[in-house]
Amino acid sequence: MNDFLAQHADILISLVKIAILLFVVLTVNAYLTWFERKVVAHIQSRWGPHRVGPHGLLQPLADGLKFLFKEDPTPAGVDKFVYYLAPLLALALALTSIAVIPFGPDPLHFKGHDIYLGIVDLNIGILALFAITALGVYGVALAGWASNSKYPLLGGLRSSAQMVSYELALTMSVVGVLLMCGSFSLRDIINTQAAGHGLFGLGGIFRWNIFAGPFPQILGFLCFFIAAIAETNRVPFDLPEAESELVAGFHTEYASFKFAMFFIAEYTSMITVSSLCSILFFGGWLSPFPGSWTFTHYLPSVLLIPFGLWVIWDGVRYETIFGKLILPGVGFVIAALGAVFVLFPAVNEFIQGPFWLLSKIFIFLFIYVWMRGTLPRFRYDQLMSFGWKLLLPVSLANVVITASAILWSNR
Amino acid sequence: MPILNYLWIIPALPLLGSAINGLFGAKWPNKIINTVAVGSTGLSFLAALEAVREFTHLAPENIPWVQQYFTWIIAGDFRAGFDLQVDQLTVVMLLVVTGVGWLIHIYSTGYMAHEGGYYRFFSYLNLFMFFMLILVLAANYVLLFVGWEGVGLSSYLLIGFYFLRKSASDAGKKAFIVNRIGDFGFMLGMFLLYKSFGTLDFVPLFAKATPLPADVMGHLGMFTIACLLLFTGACGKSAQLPLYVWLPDAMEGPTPVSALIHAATMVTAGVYVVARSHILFTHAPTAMFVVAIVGCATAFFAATIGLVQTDIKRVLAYSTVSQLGYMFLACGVAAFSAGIFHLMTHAFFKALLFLASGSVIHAMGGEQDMLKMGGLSKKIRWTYLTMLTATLAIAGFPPLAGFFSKDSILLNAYQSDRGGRILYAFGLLTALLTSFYMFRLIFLTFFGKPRYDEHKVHVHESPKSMLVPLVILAVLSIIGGWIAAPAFWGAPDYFAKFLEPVFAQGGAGNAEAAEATAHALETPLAIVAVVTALLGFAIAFWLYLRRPGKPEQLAKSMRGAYTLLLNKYYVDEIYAALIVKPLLWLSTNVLWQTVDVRGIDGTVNGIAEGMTGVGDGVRHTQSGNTRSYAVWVVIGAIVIIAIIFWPYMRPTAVGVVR
Amino acid sequence: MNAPLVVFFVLAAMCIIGAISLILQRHPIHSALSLIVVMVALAGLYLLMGAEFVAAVQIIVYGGAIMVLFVFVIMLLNAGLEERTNVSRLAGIGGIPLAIALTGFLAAAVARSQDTVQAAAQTGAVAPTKALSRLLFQDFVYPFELTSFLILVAIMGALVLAQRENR
Amino acid sequence: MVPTHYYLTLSAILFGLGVVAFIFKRNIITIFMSIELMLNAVNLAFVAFSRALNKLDGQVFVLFVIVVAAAEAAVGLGIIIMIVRNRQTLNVERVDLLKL
Repeated sequence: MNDFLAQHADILISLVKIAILLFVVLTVNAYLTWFERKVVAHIQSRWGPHRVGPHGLLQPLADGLKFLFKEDPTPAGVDKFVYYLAPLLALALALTSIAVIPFGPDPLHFKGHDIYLGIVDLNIGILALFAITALGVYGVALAGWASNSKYPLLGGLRSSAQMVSYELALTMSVVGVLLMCGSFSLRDIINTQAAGHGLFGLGGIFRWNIFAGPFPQILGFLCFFIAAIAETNRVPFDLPEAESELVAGFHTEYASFKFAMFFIAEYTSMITVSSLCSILFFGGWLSPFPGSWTFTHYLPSVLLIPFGLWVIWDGVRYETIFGKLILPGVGFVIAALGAVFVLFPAVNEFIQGPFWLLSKIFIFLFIYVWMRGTLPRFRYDQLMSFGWKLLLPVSLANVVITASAILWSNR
Repeated sequence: MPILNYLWIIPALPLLGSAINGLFGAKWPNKIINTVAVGSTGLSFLAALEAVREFTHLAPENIPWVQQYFTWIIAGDFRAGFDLQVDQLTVVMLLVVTGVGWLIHIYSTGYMAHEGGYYRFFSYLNLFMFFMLILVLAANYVLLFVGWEGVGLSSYLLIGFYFLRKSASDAGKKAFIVNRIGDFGFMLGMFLLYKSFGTLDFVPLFAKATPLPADVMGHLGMFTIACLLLFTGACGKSAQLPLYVWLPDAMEGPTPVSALIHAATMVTAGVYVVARSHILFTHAPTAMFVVAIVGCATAFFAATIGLVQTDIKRVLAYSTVSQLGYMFLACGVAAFSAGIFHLMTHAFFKALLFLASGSVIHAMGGEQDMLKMGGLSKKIRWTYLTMLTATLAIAGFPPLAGFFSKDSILLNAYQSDRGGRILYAFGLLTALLTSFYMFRLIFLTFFGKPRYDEHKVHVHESPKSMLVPLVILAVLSIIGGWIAAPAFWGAPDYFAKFLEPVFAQGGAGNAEAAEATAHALETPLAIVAVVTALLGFAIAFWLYLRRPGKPEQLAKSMRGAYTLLLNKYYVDEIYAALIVKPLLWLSTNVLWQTVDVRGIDGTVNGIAEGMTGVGDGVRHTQSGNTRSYAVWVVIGAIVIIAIIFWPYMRPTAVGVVR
Repeated sequence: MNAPLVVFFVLAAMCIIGAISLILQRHPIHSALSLIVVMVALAGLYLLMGAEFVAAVQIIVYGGAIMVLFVFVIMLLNAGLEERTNVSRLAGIGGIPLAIALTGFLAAAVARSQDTVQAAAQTGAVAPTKALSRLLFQDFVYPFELTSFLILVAIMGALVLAQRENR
Repeated sequence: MVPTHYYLTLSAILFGLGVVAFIFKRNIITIFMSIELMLNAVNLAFVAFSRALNKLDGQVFVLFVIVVAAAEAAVGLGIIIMIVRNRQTLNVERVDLLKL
């Protein structure tokens, strides 16, 4: 047994990593729904989920249970195979795309194995990511087609057209970054951002691709982010599932768990896109401060401990008993984490990278939700003309300008 | 020496004028067109004069003066360049062409003033000048042939100038086709020369030819054949028997054209060529004899026809033919300088005659029939005087130009050792006829009582632009011959002297031989000639002024001869019957109906029908069913692969496949 | 039986099965899906051969664009089941043997060519994308530009064909 | 290391299957797909050779082939749409008239 483990340690390790990542991602997805509902609610000056658990914190669990135990009707005259294939495809691809994302710079040392954060580190990582995203269209399109019903079909048509056309802009907008970093591997991209020559020769945040010379990728970032939103069918590009027009678009005919799959797929791809944004343009796990400012390494704990204390205080004065019991515990855990970081410098150093990356991802997720809460939906022709006539040319221009700037800078 | 180095300017100027007028003249007023046309020719005349002036200062070893401008054709060891050459002969031709040409241009501005296509006319005329100058300046047969064909082209264009008139366009075609026959011979001649001498440039060719032995009489050597072929071409161009038929019809063109092309310059090109290649001819006595015979025959023959013609221009046309005959007679008896001399004088008085007749026609409002004229001498005095001068000149009255030239020709003919007497006799007879029909023309036109309706036609003298050239030419045709005059009182003949370097190099011994007996014969022969001329005058006077009814009686009394002459010996009809009809029959029945329709079309249609048959068979494969097409594609792919991998597919190789 | 070989056979099996199902399926969508499987498997094979870039392009362009276009058109035209008409006798009779013959020829050619190709085969190296791009943009730059023209023409052609003539 | 002729054989087989589909499918779109299948088989051969000969030209050619395939798909599908508009059928055996 042991020798088997010894032989195939790497396989085992990656299996374990996959399991952990899966768990984390799914949980995050669940709480992302809670987060979204809360934020949108507050934007619309409502309370949002508030009944299930303190601050509705258990709402995701309830939803999950509902998805699991709800009846699952299959509409008449659907193409069974494709009908079942579609959501699986969507979910599988979405989860796969997470796998190539590295979450931290330096490995954990465990029994002589270097365990990197992140499942695989392909040297064509970004290309692989795009490949997977490209296939992502099928989930939606097939779902729309297989449902054998008109609204889903329209949704499917729209989404396939939309995704194909925005994929171009998506890919093009990244080329600028690739030119500046000269590699497909996400890890290399981040590292070059650490080393690159920053704006005004400044360090830290100014070395991220968004600001760094020879040509700051602000255009590229805007194109990328917009196109990514379109790829993930989010507001304001959520025409495939436009409630007001198509009931629920391509997943109208899907119920319970198959619907959940689409749901999870969507949120997972949101996470993927956010992490891509932060990696490609915002220096991934790099800290915004110059390396010399070591005191900023205490920032995690400085944030966590007060937050934990606030949660405890809030729990103590919470109206329901349940809340009085749970919240202080959660708060204590958070504060304790902060304390640990302070006490053990090695741990603190280790978590710097993940901390920054996750916080950036969190910011982008918040932007997602924010837009969902505020922006109206495009009309279909507007969507198309925007994608083809504005986004694509701008990203192409970005490529050209960047290339010439690079040539000019190292002539 | 500027102009001699830039000889090309002389022909280039008329070409420029022609181009300008032809391209832009359509909208322009006549004044500008005149300026361009007359200006360009005038300038080239001046250039020619300057060239001659410089030529006279040339050292004799530089003569002939050859300028090579660029290589035109180069194939193997054959080179034909755009080379221009000047020697005494060229000088004479150059002066005649440019001078007379210029005068006639001036004349035309008056004559054509009220015609349509004014710019077209002058464009053609200048074009003709260009080609004619190329012809006389050319330093090799190829370039000469270019000019040769070019003048043919322009003459075709100008004869058919009133192309709306069918007769005019027919005449143009006729001229062109008849000339083709001659040109064919000319080309064969050139080929033969190139084959035997390896060059067509005059200087080296003649240099090579001179030392060679001459062909013996009556034996067809290379020289003889080449010369006969060249002479065929000359016959075509210069309207000799049997190819003269186009010239009378050519009178359909405007009168200045008849004057310039069909009297003064182009038709003399044949004579020029024979004179130019005299070295070859002197090596071919047979050919020379033929030339003499043909020339003499033509002279007499044409003169007889001229007797009865009533169309004023036709009379002149036949007279031209007969005068050309004289020139060839001269060449035939190796009196080239005499021939060229007559060429020059003839250019003067014949051009004058035509222009004057043109003036008459102008005055009569387009009437050409002499029987409808008469008594014009008072009304158009200047025309009358000038025309009278020309007539006296051509009839050979001393001391006018024609007297000297014709006289020297007759003298040389008389002296020539082969059938000289007969040639002389015919020449004399022709002279008689000539003076007769010329005076007949004068009397019919200018004397007697008017035979036209005075009220319809109001006769009027022509404008200055027409009269001035007439006067100038009249003066020329009076004094034109005097440069040869001294021969009478034993002094050397200047003209012959001038041309001697050209013709002496042929080693034409009879030139010196003539000198001896010349003086003995000179006077008596001259007297005989004058008497003949007077006789002709007397007959004409008697018939047409004293007894106006007489000619009809004569015509009645010898009707056969009269009608024969009136219909020009039925030559055209004979040609039509002997050549044209068979050709037509051949091409219609054999070439068209059999070869083309049955043979070629049959083949083509047969192929087409075969294809149709095949198509009917194969059509069924095109079922329109895409899947079947797919199968066909696959079959094709298999075939291709099989071919490519054939070496691998050989049974020997199969063993290796595992 | 080393690992690459195993992977190869798995992927090859995927390819062949996909191709066969492309033939057997009666509904265009299913055929399209089978073709997508084939393409993905091929991309895997390219990866196995170390042609990462080509593999990625294979999936992005073929999988993500071309096949999407197919699916899109199928959905747009709402294509139904394929009707098995048999108008073309030629295809009915000659089809199978011809295809087999063709495959046989090719396979035979390959088998014959193996020992020659085999020699070099051992040095099969991983293709660095940089080298590929260098080749593409230096040695093959004119063909590359020509393909861009081709694309342009194709776009215009597609527009002309697909637009409804508004009369 | 997988011997090259494995790849080549596989590509030959795929090509053959493509031909079979090309002949036996009646649906225009499917026939088109079978053409794409053949193209892919050829690409496989290209890549295999480029690996075997250790030269990248093969891969460049694959890229070109893919581009051409994309262009072809755009135009071809446009044509198919036209056909369906005019004939209301996707079955090639029903589209055997030059004009309606």
